Parts: sequence; C-alpha cells; structure tokens
Amino acid sequence: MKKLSCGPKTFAIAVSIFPMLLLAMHAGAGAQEKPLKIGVVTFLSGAAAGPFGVPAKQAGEVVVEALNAGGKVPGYGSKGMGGSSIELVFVDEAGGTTKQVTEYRNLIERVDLVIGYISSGDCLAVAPAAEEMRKLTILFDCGTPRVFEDATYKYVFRTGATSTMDNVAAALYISETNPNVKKIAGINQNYAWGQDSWSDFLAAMKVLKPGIEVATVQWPQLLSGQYGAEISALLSSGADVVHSSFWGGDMEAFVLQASPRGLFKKSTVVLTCGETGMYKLGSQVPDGTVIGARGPFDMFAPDTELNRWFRKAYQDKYGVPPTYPSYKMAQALLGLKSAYDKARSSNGNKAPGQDQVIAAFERISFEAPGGKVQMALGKGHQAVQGMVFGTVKHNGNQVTYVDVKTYPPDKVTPPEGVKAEDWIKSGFKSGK
Amino acid sequence: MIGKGYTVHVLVVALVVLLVAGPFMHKWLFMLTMSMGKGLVVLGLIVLLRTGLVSFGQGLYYCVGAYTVGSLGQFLGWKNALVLLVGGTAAAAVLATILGFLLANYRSIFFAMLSLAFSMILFGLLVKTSALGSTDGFNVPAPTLFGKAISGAGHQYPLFALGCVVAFIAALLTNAYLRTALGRLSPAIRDNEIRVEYMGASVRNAIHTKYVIAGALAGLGGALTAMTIGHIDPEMAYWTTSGEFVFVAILGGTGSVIAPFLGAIIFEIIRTYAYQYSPNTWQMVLGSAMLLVIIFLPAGLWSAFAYRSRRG
Amino acid sequence: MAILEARALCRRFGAVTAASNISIAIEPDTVVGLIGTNGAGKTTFVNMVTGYLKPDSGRVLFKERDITSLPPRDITKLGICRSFQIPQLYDSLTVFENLVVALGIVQRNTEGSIFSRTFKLVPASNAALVYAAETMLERFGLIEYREKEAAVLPEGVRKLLDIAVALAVRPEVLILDEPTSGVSSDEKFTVMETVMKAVRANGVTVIFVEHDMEVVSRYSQRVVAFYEGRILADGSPADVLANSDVCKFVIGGPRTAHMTPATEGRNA
Amino acid sequence: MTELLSVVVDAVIYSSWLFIIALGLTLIYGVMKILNMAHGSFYALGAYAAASLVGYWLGHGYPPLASYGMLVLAAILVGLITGPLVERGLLRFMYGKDEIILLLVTYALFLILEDSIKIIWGVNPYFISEPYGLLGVWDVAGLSYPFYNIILIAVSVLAGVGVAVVLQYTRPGKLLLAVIHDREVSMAMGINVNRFYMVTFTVGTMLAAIGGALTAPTVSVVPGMGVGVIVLAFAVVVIGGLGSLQGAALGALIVGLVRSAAVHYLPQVELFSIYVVMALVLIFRPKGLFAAAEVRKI
Repeated sequence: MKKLSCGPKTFAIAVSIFPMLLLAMHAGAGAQEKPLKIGVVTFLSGAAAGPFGVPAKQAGEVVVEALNAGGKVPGYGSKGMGGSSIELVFVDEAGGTTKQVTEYRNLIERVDLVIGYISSGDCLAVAPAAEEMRKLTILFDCGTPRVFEDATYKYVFRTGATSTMDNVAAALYISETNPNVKKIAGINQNYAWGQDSWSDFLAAMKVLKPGIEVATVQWPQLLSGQYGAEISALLSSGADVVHSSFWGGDMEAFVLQASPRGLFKKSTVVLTCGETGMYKLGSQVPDGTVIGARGPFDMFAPDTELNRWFRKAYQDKYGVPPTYPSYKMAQALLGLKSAYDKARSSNGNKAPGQDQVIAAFERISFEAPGGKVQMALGKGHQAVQGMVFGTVKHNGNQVTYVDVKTYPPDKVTPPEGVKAEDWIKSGFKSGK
Repeated sequence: MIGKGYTVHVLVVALVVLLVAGPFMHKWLFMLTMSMGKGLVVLGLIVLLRTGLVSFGQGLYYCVGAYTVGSLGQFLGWKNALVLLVGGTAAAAVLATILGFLLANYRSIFFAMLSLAFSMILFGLLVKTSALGSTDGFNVPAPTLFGKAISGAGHQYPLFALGCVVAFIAALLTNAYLRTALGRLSPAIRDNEIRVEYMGASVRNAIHTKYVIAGALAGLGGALTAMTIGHIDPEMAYWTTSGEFVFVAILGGTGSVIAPFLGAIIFEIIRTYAYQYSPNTWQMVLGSAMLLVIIFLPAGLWSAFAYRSRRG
Repeated sequence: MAILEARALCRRFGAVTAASNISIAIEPDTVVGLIGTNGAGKTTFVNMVTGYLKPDSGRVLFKERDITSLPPRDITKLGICRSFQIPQLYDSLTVFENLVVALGIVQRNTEGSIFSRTFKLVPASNAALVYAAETMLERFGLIEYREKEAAVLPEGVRKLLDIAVALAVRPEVLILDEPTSGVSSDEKFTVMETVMKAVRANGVTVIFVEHDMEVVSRYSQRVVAFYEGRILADGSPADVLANSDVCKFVIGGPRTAHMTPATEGRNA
Repeated sequence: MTELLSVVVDAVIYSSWLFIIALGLTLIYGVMKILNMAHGSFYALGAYAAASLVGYWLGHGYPPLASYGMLVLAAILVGLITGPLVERGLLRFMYGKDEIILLLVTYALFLILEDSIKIIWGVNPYFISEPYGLLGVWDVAGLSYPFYNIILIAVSVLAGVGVAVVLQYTRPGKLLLAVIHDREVSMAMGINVNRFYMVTFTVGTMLAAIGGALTAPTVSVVPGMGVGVIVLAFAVVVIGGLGSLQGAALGALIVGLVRSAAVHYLPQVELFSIYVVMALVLIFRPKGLFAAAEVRKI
C-alpha cells in the first residue's frame, strides 16, 4: 500500500490542488499607489463569522467605500482619512490567541494600522504585542474590561464600550421593569465572556435588590447547541428572571429550544446579545423578552442623519439591515477618521505620523451611527457609551420594542481608574 | 533506524546558520521562535510515535509548561528565562511521570483518547479558574537573561537565539537517546511487544520513560512559546492544539530529530500564507497540504530533504 | 543437579486439559526433544516454563530457584530464552537491526556502569555490538539478508533469525518451539545444523519441540513424548521412539504440521 | 423525585441524539478501522442539506408535515453522495496505512469540508424551526417537552435496532460481521471487502447526516457546528468500546445521564464531566465497556 498507482495519484492531486488554485486566485489581489492600509481582523470562519465577523467586515466595506468617494458620510465630508484613501486587508480571527498573535505580527508587516478583534482573549493577547511593535491598533468589539484595567497602552485604543455596561444596565433595567423580582437564574456559555457577564449581572442585582435569590446558574459549553437539560433545570427553578449572554448560534438555538417549552412565559428572559438574531429570529422571540444590543445600536440607535445614511447604505449593499457588530466597525473607522483628520489639520494639512494620530485620538469624542462616543477611560484610550435595553412586543408579524430605556455612560461604566468589579460591589460609586 | 552520523552535523550547521542569519531576517524571527517551541513538542511526540503510540494530549504538558512560566512570572515575579524554561519542563515532567504509571498500560487509540481526556480535564479546570483569567488567560511578563529583557520592542533576537540553542540541545540529547539500547527499543516495541519481553526488557518501563521524555519536551516547548507570545490561555490544552502537534509530526516525519522543526517551520509558513492570501479558505489549504504530504511523502517532508532512506 | 525443573504443572483451557501433572527435570548441556500430536501440550509446557502462561498449579524451578510467577522478561534475564512457532520478529527492522536490538538489551542488562544501566544509556551502535551482530549473522548464514526488512524474508530465514535473536540474548537454556515447522524438508537439516553449531559454541542446554521424527532422533539426547497434556514417555530417543504407545498415539497420530499454528496457537 | 424524572428524560433525549452520531462512527471503525474525524462534517452537511431542503419545501408552501420526510431525505442524499465520493475517491487509496495516518487523512478531510460548507452555504445561520414546534408539546414531571424529541428517540432506536438486525439476521450483515471479526480470513473466504467498505462508509455517513438533519430544526445551522460533535462521539464510542454496537448505545446513555445529572445538580462540572467519565471508564476497562478480547498467537 506504500506506493499508489497513477490513477489515484492524479485524482488526489485534483482533490488537493483545487484549494491551492483558490489560494492563488486570492493572491491576485495587490495594491496600487499609496493608500492607507488598514488590517481588519474579524471572524471569517467558525461560529462567530455569521453573527459578528461578516456583518463587521461588510460595514467596514460600506464605510470605507463611502469615505473614499468622499462627501457621502454625513458629518464626515472629507475624502479618505487624513487625506489618503483607505484600503482594507481582511484577516480571519479564528484559531485561538496563539495563532492570532502570530498572525498579528505577520499582518503589521503589510499594513499601517490594525482594526479588529471580537474575542476578548485575542484583545488581551494582541494588546501587548501592539505595544511592543509600536503599531496603532484599534479594538472594535471585544468586551472584557481587563484590557485597560490591567495595563495602560499607548498604541492600543478601544472604540467600543466594555461588557460591564451590558450587564449593569440589564440589572438596572430588570430592577425597574420587574420591581418585585425575587429569584434570578442564569444560563451563560462556560468561558470568560459568559462567566464575566453573569458575575457582573449578579453583583449588580445584589446591589440593586439586596437579598435577591439565585435559583440556578447553568454553564453549558460554548457551541454545545443542545440545551434540553439546561432548559428543564431553568423551567423547574421557578426563576422570575433568566439572564443570558449567549451570542450568535447558541443564543438562537437556545431561543428555538426554550420558547416552545414555555420558558419565556414562565420567566422574563434577558438576552444581552439578543439583537444580532432578531431579524431572522424575531418571530420566534416571544413578547416580554428583554433584548440588548451591546450599546445604542441598530433598533436602539438614535435617529440621526448619520445613522439613517448608514442603515440605508448597508441595506442597499447587502440587502439586510446592519447589526451591532456593523455599528461597532463603523464606529471604529469613524473614530479613526476623526483622529486622522484632527491630526492632519494640526499638522498643517500634511499627512500625519502615527504618533500625531495617537495624540489626536486620545480623549477624542466623535459622532457615530450609534450616537456620540467619548474616549473617556483608560487614559483616553477606552470609549464609553450609553446602554439601551428594550422589551420585545410583536405587532402583527412585525417586531417592535417597548419600555426602551437608555442609560447614560456614567450610570453603567466605572469612572477612570476603578475596576468594574469593585465599582459594582461599591454600589456604583461615581468616584468623584 | 535513527541517528545516522550526519544528523548531528546537520543540527550544528542549522544552528549556526540560524544564529548568523537571525539578525538579518527580523520579519521572520517571531515565527521561527514559535516554530522552535512547536518543534520541541513535536520532537517529544515522535519519540512516542516511533514506539507506535500517538498522544492526542500533548497539549496537556504544553499548557502546563506555559502556565508554569506564566504563573512564576505573574505571581512570583520570576523573569529569568533559563529558570522559567527549567521550571516549565520540570512541572511537565513531574506530571508526566505520575500519569505515565497509568498511560504506560495503554496502546493505540486508547492511549490517544486517554491522553486526550486528561488534557481536556485540565482545559476544563483552567476554564473554571477565573483567578487565571478563565478562557481569556493572562499575559506573561517579558523574560530576562543576565538581567536584560530578551524579548519585546524591536529586539526579539535574544529570545530567538535562546530558542534555537534550547531546541538544538534538546534535539541533540533526543538523538543520543534514540541511539541507546532503550531508544532503539522504540520500533521494536511498535513491531512486537512479546518479543521485547522475551529479550528481557520491560515494555512498560520503556514506554513510561518515553512518555516522560515526551511530556518534558512538550513542557519545554510550552514554556518557550509562553515567553514568545507573552500571553497564555487554556486553548493550549484543548484537543485541537494536541491534534495540530500530531499533524505537524506527520507532516515533518518521524525519521529524524530534525524533522519536527522542519515540519513546524513549514507548517507555520503554509498557514501564514494561507491566512494572508486565502483568508476564507485557509483550513482547506492546510487540509490539502496534509493530504499531499501523506500521499506523496508518506515518510514526511523530511524524507524529501534526507537522501533516499531505506524505507523512504 | 537439574538446571531446569518442572514440578506437577497443570493447566486447563476451559474443558481442554493442556497440561496435567507434568514433571520434567532437565540436566545442563543436554539436548531434549519434545514430541507429540497437535494439542498434546508441548507449546503450553513451553509457554508455562517461559512465563507466557501461568500454570493452574505446580512449579517451575531454574537452578532450584522458583520462577513460576516471574514474567517472561525476568525469566529471560535469568537465562532461559525461547524461539517461537510463529517467528516473533521486528518486521519493520532489518535483520541486522533485529539482532542489534537484542544484543543492545543484553549489553544493557549486563554491562556498563550502574548509572548507564539504570538509565539504559549504553549507545547501541558501538563497535562491540556491531561486531557481535556480525558474528551472529555469520554463524547463521544471514549475511546476505543483513539489510533486508524482516517482513520480506522467506519463512526459513525468518525461523533462523528468530532463533538467532533468541540465542543473541545469551541464554543458558534455549527453548526452540518447532524450529523446522514451515521450513521446506530439505532446509530442515541445514536449519538444525546451524542452530546446533551455534549452540555447541556457547554450551547451551536446548529443549526443542519437533514433529519431524528424523530431526528428533538425529539431534536429541533425550526425548519426551506428550499426549493429551500428559507425559507418555521420557527417555533416550531410541527407547521413546520405539515405545508402543508413542508409536500408536504420537508418530502414528495425524501429522499435520501445516495447521499447527492454527490449532496449538489457541493455547498460546 | 420529579426532578429525577426530568433528569432521566433529558438524558434519554440527549443520548438518542448522541447515539445516532456515535453509531455511524463505531460502525465505520468496526469495519474499516478508521476513526473518522470528518464525521462531524458529515453531521454538519446533513444539517445544512436539511436546512436548504426544508427551507425550499416550506418556502413553496408545501404541507409542513411532510418536512419530516424532507429531513430524512436530506440525510439520505448526503449519505449517498458524500459517502461513496469520499470512500472511493480518497480513503480507498489509504487502506493499509497506520490507523493514525488514516485518522489524519480524515482530519485533513474535515478541514477541507469545513471550508467547502462555507463556500456552499456561506456563514450566515439557517433556521428551519417549523418541524420542531409543529407537533406541540407533552408534559412530563411538570415540564413540557416538544413531541419532536420523541421522533428523535424513535429514529435513534430504529437506527440502532435496524443496524443490529441487519448484522445479525441478513447474509450481507453476517458477512460484514465476519469482516469486522477478521479481515484477512474474510478476504481469503473471497468476500468482496471493498464493496463492504463502501457500503459501510456510506451508511455511517448517512447516520451522521441524519443526526445533523434531525438537529437542524432545533438549532441555528452555523459554520463549525460539527466540531464539538466529533470529540463527544469519540468519547461515546471509546467508553462503549470501539466498533461495538451495544457499546455505543451504552456509552451514549452513560454520557447522556452524566451530563444531564451534572446540569441539574452540579452545572459547574458539565464542561468536563464527559472527559472525567471517559478517563474513569478507560482506567477500569482499558478497552472500553464492550471490548472484544483478542488472542495473540505465538
């Protein structure tokens, strides 16, 4: 069996060459004059690609197209960024932190700066590398507060708010809409994101409703997809409120499996990442479900000219409305543009250097489709934003949101220099 | 069998070339250092593979080595690279010695699955330990040597050099070991355990020793990787990580102690370019590369570089 | 005094009695032939003596030391080694390597400093080993096959190598399980001749299981005939081969050497 | 008490889901000695095919009840197309290589299929939840379960019994058992082993696909949905004893029970409970629960 006859060999070549051809095709894409090259790292494969990676990628394309054309984006009239046109280089975020740090180092050889990272693990791993390589790097989606709590960075910015506010706001929302909540339960994916989300939510609830009772806390595996037993446990726990930071397919599967079994009737379910599923799944999400969008995005976004333009441009190009990852990508690009243009004007209208851009970026505040963003925390490197929650109400076969409550940044994010955990436990002390 | 005279020469030449060329290929230093780390793990793996055993749990020791380095740096403030390397290796070796008593009784797929189970249990435990950052893991402070930082801003060369030297020594020792009576038992055990026993050798002890060696090397690789990346997380113990090591081992071949490093480097290169030019189908590229090697170089990439060996 | 002694060995496989009350004492430097039909219990006896099978009752003594409960490797270390009905070789290794492995272990077990023995660090490619291997190849006429993989050897050569490996372990007692089975009848005597030459050179006690009565009568000084797990006769070749029961049950019995592995193999 | 009941019910549902997948895996291993890493991809293929087919079916307003037929049809199609293609097109050139090489071949195949699926169906999720809710729910121990789960259990039992009957009572089945027991001898007996390989692999693929197809209505069909399934199924067949039918069944049941017990009483350990079980079983039964003892002739 060691040697193969010719037939199979040729076949085998056929089998394996084909992808190589694909690769070659991709290789065709090259560069022209001297545009600003931005490496964009988001999930192109795996479970996070559909809900997060691709919407973000598409938003990036929409915004950059418009910026390069110039005069299209309301409030951002000037062409490109700091004068030069923009070119995006996409890289897959899949494969774990080890791969990502390696790929990051490869990527920065080819681009002027990097925007990316949905997974908190990748953000924590890449930030030090960025600092070491002295490369401007903007984290656009990942949620863990640890990035700027554990360290301070010069080259790293995050234009999205931390996940703290999702769960603090969720707790505030619940305590306002269900004033007499006695028992809460949780079902969160068994990894850092789920664990942090639950502990923030629980801590906040304990502050807001002293003596709150925990009925059950479920920790299914990430991407397990089968929640029968967990749902039974939740059903029999008799909790008034069920908190879940499930995202993407897991969240959708959970809804599909739980709603026929009446979990949503028995208790108020809070889905802090529910928004990404609503367009496809809306009909399946029962009335009374509390939905979050990880910020003032999508249906919770302010009705500004910028937002209207973004929604329309995205919808026209891709036939679906933008979801929160799209908003966060747009936010990152527009924040960056603001910084570049500011740096350029303060540089006598010459293309600014990286340090000038960084200086301009710190503590900047800018308009995005999701409203005003302030780089207020982490010595001006970490954005803060308001948080919104709403309750699903079906209106015929159309999904609407009632009891929409908006919480200003200072209500849901700790002040500079205070760890989220301590801030919540301290009873949200404003610090000042 | 292994240990042809030229192996040592090739190793020396390779080391010299790398150390000399290092300063001039800054772009590649990080990738090469990573390959050294991976290569060390795979080096241990081929010691087992030659004995006919496949571990799908080398991630366990890789992870233990890395977390030892991380914890020593993070919580005890130890920074000396050599100390950290030794620490990581020792921790892994100890664990391997303990588990070895059990695993030495297992063969083929059961050996693979039991080792996999152990590494997945560690994965689960780490995911549950929020003190260690759960799945987000935590950052490893830059290591030092003789009081100087040897990685970080601009100068990765020292760590790269250290990595090369460590890999070189490990390869040299492994090569020597494989030429000892016990080392030579590997293919014998793979072929016919009964006969080995009837030669007056204990298959169980032989396998146990080899398992410890493999574990220690994996720990060393993990330690080096942790210092290189500066970040560690439980993914290192996840079965896909272990699977990748087996992948690289087969890619490189088990014919020589040089093969693992060759395999690791080529694997990194393939993946890097796949990520660059084919971001949507890089898995496919890796898969087909694997198939091509299995079909056309059944003895691994090494056999293409080495002169036609008897079984090549 | 006997170098190897079996006392009342009994072993059953389910309903089959493979050995009932087998007692043999073997003197040093003798060549003993074991004969009997298939399933008579010869291989079972060999397996019990070499530790592959544990007897249900009875004891095995080597130089008056009880080795009944020892595993094969320890028995081998003491100085009893065996060849196999189905050659047990390292198929992916060359003839030369097969021998080097064996010699390497012996060297490890016997020579070198305490350190190198405990850590088994005697390099296996040193001159002494190569020389020893060469001489073995020489003696067994395997030189031409030196670099051939064991897997591709003709059956006769496999048999020879199997025996050579057993001898390489430097036993005081060498047990050959059907050295000529599967060997063409004209090769049989060459095989036995080479073996015996090698054996005499080292002064080894030999026990061999054999179906071919010519081979038995030519090479053994003593013959033990097995029948249904019992010893039917035990004595000089002439007496035993003349014994009426032996003629009736053993020699007259079905001679089906070719299916030996299949049937006796079960007991192994 | 009622909680205990729900533990059992949840376990049975989960086990039957697991069994369908593990059955194919253990069958393929038993006959071909291939531990098929690509099994998870076949599962995913089944799910995607079902999503497309049922989506089309309902999209054209055909009777919803028939969508169950569509699920099965999808699985059968996947099996009939992928199975022979992979076995004839790739695996057969690999026979005779080490188990580990074969395993890596299927791993490479898995990588290729993952991206192929992405190329065909894209990365956006598919939903076909209608079949799940269609039959309403039934109440056990005060908890309501969709009737759909009963279909799942039924199919799973059917598959198990079906395979068992074929192996025990039909001629090809008996021959297959012969192949499982001793390949060389059955070749010597003039059995066309290659045909058996192709059929077995196709059936195994089909089983994985059925598992995926039946799961599709209860989840959002997304890339990478097959990855987690692989190790789960591996654990099941290893616990049960590779290549053993009843082993796979028992293994699935054990894993199901442990998991559902963990969920109800000790949610923290759900993550690695399965691996603890696998380790324990292997420690006490080194070759799994239903391992065939092999006799080594010397």
